[in-house]
Amino acid sequence: MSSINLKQLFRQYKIMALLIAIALIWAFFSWKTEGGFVTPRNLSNLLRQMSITGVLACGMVLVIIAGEIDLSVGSMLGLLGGVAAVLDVTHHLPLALNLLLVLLMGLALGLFNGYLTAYMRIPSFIVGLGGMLAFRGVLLGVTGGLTIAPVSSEMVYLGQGYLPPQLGIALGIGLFALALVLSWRRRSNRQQHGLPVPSVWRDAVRVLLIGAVLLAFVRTLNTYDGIPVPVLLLLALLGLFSYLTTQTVFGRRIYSVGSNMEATRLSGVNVQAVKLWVFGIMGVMCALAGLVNTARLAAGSPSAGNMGELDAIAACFIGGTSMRGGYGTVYGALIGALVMASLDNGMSMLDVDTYWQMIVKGGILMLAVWVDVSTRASR
Amino acid sequence: MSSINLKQLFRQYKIMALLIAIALIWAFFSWKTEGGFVTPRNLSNLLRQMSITGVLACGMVLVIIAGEIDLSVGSMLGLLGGVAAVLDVTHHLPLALNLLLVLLMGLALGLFNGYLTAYMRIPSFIVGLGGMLAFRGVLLGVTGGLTIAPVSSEMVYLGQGYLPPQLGIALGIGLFALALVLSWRRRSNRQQHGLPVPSVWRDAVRVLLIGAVLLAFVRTLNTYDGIPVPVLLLLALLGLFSYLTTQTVFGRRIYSVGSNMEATRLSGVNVQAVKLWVFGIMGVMCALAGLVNTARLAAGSPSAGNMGELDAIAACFIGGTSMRGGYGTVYGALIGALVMASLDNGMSMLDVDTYWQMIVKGGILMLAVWVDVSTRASR
Amino acid sequence: DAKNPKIGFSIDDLRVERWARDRDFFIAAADKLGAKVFVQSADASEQRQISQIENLISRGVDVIVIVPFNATVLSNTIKEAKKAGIKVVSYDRLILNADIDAYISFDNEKVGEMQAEGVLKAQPKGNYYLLGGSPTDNNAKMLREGQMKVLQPSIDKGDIKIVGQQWVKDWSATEALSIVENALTANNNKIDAIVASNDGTAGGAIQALASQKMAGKVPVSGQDADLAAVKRVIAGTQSMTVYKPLKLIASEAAKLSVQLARNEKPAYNSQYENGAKKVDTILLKPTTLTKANVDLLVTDGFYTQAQISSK
Amino acid sequence: MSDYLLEMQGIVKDFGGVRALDGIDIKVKAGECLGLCGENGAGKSTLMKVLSGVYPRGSWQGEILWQGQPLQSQSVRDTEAAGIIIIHQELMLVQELSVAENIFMGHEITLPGGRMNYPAMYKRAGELMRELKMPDMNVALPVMQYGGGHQQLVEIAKALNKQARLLILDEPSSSLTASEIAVLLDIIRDLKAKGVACVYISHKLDEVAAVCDTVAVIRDGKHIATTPMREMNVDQIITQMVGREITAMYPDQEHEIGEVMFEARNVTCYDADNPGRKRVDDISFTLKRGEILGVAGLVGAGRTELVSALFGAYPGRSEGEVWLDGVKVDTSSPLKSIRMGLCMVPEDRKQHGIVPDLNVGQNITLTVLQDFSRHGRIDAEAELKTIQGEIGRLQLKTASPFLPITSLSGGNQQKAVLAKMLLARPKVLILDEPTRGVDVGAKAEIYRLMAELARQGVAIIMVSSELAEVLGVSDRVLVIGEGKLRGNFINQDLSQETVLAAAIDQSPQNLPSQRTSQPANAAGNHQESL
Ligand SMILES: Nc1ncnc2c1ncn2[C@@H]1O[C@H](COP(=O)(O)OP(=O)(O)OP(=O)(O)O)[C@@H](O)[C@H]1O
Ligand SMILES: Nc1ncnc2c1ncn2[C@@H]1O[C@H](COP(=O)(O)OP(=O)(O)OP(=O)(O)O)[C@@H](O)[C@H]1O
Ligand SMILES: O[C@@H]1[C@@H](O)[C@H](O)OC[C@H]1O
Ligand SMILES: [Mg+2]
Ligand SMILES: [Mg+2]
Repeated sequence: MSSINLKQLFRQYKIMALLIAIALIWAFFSWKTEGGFVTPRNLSNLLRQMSITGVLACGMVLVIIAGEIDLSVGSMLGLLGGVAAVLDVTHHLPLALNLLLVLLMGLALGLFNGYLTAYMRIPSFIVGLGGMLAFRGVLLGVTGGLTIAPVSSEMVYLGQGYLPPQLGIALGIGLFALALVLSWRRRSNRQQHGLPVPSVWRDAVRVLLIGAVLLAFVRTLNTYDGIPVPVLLLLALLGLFSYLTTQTVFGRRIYSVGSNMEATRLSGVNVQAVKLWVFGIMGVMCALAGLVNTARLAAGSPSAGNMGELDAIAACFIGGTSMRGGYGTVYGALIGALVMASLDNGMSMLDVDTYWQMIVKGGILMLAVWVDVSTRASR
Repeated sequence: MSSINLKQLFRQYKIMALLIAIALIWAFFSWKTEGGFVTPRNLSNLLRQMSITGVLACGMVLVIIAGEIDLSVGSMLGLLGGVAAVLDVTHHLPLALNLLLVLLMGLALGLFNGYLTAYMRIPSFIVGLGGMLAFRGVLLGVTGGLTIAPVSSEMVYLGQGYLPPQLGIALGIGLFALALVLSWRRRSNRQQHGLPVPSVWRDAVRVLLIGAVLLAFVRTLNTYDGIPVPVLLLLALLGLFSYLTTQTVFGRRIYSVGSNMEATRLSGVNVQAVKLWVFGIMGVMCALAGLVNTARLAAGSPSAGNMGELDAIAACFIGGTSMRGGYGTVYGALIGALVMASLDNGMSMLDVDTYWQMIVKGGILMLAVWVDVSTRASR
Repeated sequence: DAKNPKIGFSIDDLRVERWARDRDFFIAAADKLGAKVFVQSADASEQRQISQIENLISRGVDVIVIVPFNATVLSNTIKEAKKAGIKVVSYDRLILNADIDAYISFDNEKVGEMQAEGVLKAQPKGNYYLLGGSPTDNNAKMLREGQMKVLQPSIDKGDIKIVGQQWVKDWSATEALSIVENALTANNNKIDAIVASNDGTAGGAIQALASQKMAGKVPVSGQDADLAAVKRVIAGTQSMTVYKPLKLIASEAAKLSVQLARNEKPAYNSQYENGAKKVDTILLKPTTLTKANVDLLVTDGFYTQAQISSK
Repeated sequence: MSDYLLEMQGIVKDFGGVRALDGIDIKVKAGECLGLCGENGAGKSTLMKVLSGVYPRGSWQGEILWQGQPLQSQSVRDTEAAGIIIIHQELMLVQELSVAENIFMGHEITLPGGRMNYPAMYKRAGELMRELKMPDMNVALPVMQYGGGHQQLVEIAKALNKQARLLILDEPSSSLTASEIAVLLDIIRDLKAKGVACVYISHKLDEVAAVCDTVAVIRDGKHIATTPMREMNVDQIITQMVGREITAMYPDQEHEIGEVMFEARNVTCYDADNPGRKRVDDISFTLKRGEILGVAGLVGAGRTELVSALFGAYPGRSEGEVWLDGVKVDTSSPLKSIRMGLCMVPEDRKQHGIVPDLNVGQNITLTVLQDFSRHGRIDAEAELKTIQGEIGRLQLKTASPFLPITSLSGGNQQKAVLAKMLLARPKVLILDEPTRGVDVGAKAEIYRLMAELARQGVAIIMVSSELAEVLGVSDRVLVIGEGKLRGNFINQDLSQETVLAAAIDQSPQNLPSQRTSQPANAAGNHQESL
């Protein structure tokens, strides 16, 4: 009886299973490291360590929802990060201009991938594979195989800087206020259209829950230096992409294209344009990830981002994105990235033999997804 | 007009476009190396160099047709090759027993992957990713991170040996006879069921063409030492798997499962068993590839097979296998592997800079597939 | 604490044979000195290495010993370590642009020179093929510099000719095998010597030579004294390898770390400029290893006689 | 021993919180044909999926007795072994495999060593297709080369090939034309004579009346009544189904027909795989404001190709011009067509209609999403309001607009697809088989809707294989045969025979007395020139 209820709960809140998986992983590591795992310092580390995969996963989840895949992101990240380093170290470009150029270049490369996939009809797997090789090749050419260092301290701030605690608190309060306003607006809008309005206490509980999470988040990170800049970026992307996927026309079309491209096309949607832009966004995410990476390394390295695509894709799948397209969430992908980062971080803290680390990580990945799959409705 | 006819030709013989791509690549390299590329010796090299990816691609194409993917094959190859080396170097096991054990182990690991995918419903991408880590971890554990060498000369024969020229000729004749008999049998079976029989000259041309290809193949390789053992293996696999996919019930079910799993299940087919065995076969292919790899290197190395999965998957897609499952051919996958090996071989003969190699290879991959896609029927 | 210091050992990639041995020797030596070692392997990923060093910092180790995958990308992380009062030692590969406390190594350029010399001695004239290391490994370039330093005079004299050069991705033996197969074909087997940058890639090259029945006739260099390579040196298919007494570097490094943790003064014998400062350095001598002096490995306790002579 | 072959007792089936079946009892004797009737979403398909093992034992309650014994089955395989064979409402074919391979799926004829015996299977498949009066079908070709109607016949052949003791046909006729249905009904009669029992589900009640011995009606998952057919007529079935009488199936055609607003000129479509072959051959016609144009023809005549070419969705190469309100318009893609006010509801609901991962509401608003959005942001409440309006207007049966579209019954999915295109405010609306799988009540509703749209000045092109429907609602009828225009009739006193004759063959030897074709002006029919 209660097991059925639990299952139903899982089905309704699909992310539950994953959150529980994370809770278990964290509990285990905290126990084993005698609390070392959950210190503010380590949590801050953990979040920074997941930031690059997280940024990539934000873009990748859109690509996968749209029924495609992008294997070139690791190399593209490397290339764009490398270009940023060259612009900074060799040409001493001001940071803002550098950012702008690199982001534009990311957009252009992404759109190029998208064009090949959507308009030239080359399967995205091959486009990605080609790009993986070609972008890495260009990177080797650009850097001459050398690591470009040291980058300016402004750029390093992007990867290693922290938000001053006061600003962090202000941010927390701001977000809480936003949640309040949105809830309010939603209620009044429903009323206006004569739709049933959820009871006040439900909305209140929701908002309070959000407040509690925000409080815990800001306090923990403020205990150790403040909110790291890349984590802030990730937070912003989470908000932006959640909004994009759930609230906008473009977002809805991404799901629709991935679920049934032909039916979508017959409904008068320019499916090729949708795919094109999804890849464009992926390119911008690569640029952001590349910048953060270069900032974290304080250098542009010819092997940066190697295998980054696998981590990003894995994060999406762990987070419940469907392999066939049409289904997935941004927060799921980020939780997936968090699961992977937690495993890496925890095991490296536990001083397990490398080969055991690999075995255990492989096993736990499967276990986590299995829990998720088996509690989901069987379709 | 003639362009339409050409297009039609391409459509009917889908592999044409790829063969032409190969011809162009070969022509270019021959020109650049002043004929060095097409010497019997280099062709022998080329075929040996593609053998490992080819063996993997044989299994991978089934997996992809069945609508799944297997990312663990590189690590599995490494593991099984490593185990073979350990059994040979440390335990001095006789070759036959060694082979048997390693193949069985491959089967077991493959079935394990299949079980997780088909019965536990863990997406194969995740199973593969987990396996990629876990198998590599076990390999590191087994070898202690050391390269295991030197393996016995019997084992080296598997990777570096040649079939004596006389045997090669006998083989060629045997295959030609087989083609004759099969053509004949097909005609009589059709006759028996009252179906229209293709005209004699068409069948004759077909058989003669096969004969010509066989002749060229055997002669070329015999000019240089004979048919290499791994190439022989590849040939055998090509025959076996073509037979499996086109002639057997199991083979047809692989397509059917990949194309429409629900309809197949409702027709009373045990779809889970089909997937299970497809992964089992993939495991055996990993064992074979691992053996050949160890034999070629005369050593078991802890990093063997790294990224091997990408090459195998790329070969399948270049060879026209559908990303969504349900469509693909074994010979296509092998031609895909040949394209990639040709690029690697030709460029390393030309002594091109690494970064140019990567850029060119990436570009040509896309180009080859684009030619293939754009000449195919638009659906 | 100072009596039983905690040492973090962050290694580039345990899939390259020598690092596994370095690890074992290091742990053994540190154990004797009363220190506890936490080992991390980054599997050839700079991001992963950074994360792992961060984790070591938050675990509160006293010293971090690093074999960098990429020598140039660790300055931020090391800054954090220093902020936390942790000493940093650069092991085998010099970390650049960072405030590290010490460096211990064999001279890589010197290794490259030895490789070239070994091959040049066996084959003073003819066609040379250069098999480099991983194109993303800075160390590979230093080796190449050393090699060229020795080869250049002979090239200028016209005694030897470089007929080709390729970098081998991730030091992969399989790649090396294909590259040399193709090089032999392209040159009609007219290759008289191969300067390979380590033993793994040398293994691949020798397999390619073996299939042309040229193994043993063409000198091939290497480094690391991998067990497989030592066997080849004895069998005569590989002309030399560079023996870097790993036990020595590992135990010296362990001693150095413990001394740093206890604020004692280690015995440096050199200094290296790394872009940020002059780093105190302990430089160890590599040894050229040929058939003539393989016994050194046994007397040094690097391998047992049984290991070397087993088939 | 019971004299019933099959008894289902008190079957209850829930989906999540929704009760789809609520204690249903039905019985069938050997050699009997039971008609199963009910509105869309009544639970017919669900009941049959329970019976055939698609939903395994344990996921429902109640008892199934097979020859008086509890049916011990866990899967489709088990029920097939017992002799229960089902033809599903949705096509269950593997598109990449050949017709023969599909027919023998799971029951392949083999040679030693698990080899496919292709010649034997081709032969048997050919026989089956001939039995279904489809002698020209190439059973070695992939199924995807054939259109919906042909595929349905393959599905039937697949079932006939198995040794059925109870054959379940879940709307087998929805994509068949009259002559093919006649063949199907004959086959069912044959089977009955051989002692095979049948359960026949159809929204075409005259078929039920023609072939069934008993009819069971279910409504909202509850069993209403089981009655011998001879005590019933079609109207009584309808009354039991919907709980009220439906007075007029087809609305009065009192809408006003205006001037010519749409014109198709010389439309020709070439086969995608074989560019030498024409699927549609130089067809031209005009359409007036407020006019309903029926398009009739046999399966495979090329009607779908014609309309999809007009709409810009034809996959192969096509030629011809489309004129709307006196200007030549570019309809090279659905997007452009829809912008011009030319909309189409496609024939193949599963492939081209629904988007399975979107919910009911999201499917409905797919074409007009921008209308609820400002700066790209969707106004969720405004959207929901529109969705609810459409659901109400079309009486779409769903517990909530947030349910997955795949959880709706077939007929209700059709309504959702229809709603999607109606929202786009078409000037010209193309409906390809719009009432396929739709129950009588909803059909009447759709016809009423069409008339309503016509009254508002929308011109409608309706492709349909149901002649009665074509004649019931159209102002004018086009007849297509083998890709060519075979007739263009004003729908006054037009008889089914006339249309059929035009569709089947042109040659006078076959049907000399009924032959009508353009441009000849046969007496008795109002042949309009283009
Ligand atoms: N997988 C499912 N999940 C949730 N609800 C379902 C599912 N399948 C069917 N239903 C619901 O069960 C009810 C019965 O559906 P069913 O398909 O049996 O109707 P039907 O009588 O066959 O209708 P139609 O004539 O349109 O085919 C419907 O309300 C439908 O929405
Ligand atoms: N995707 C396709 N590829 C190739 N041929 C097709 C395709 N779809 C349909 N056909 C063929 O085109 C011809 C006409 O198509 P279709 O059956 O759709 O016509 P129709 O008149 O609309 O009949 P239906 O009642 O089946 O819709 C048939 O011979 C059919 O087999
Ligand atoms: O010892 C070698 C090391 O110096 C180099 O950096 O990486 C490869 C190893 O073989
Ligand atoms: Mg139904
Ligand atoms: Mg049609």
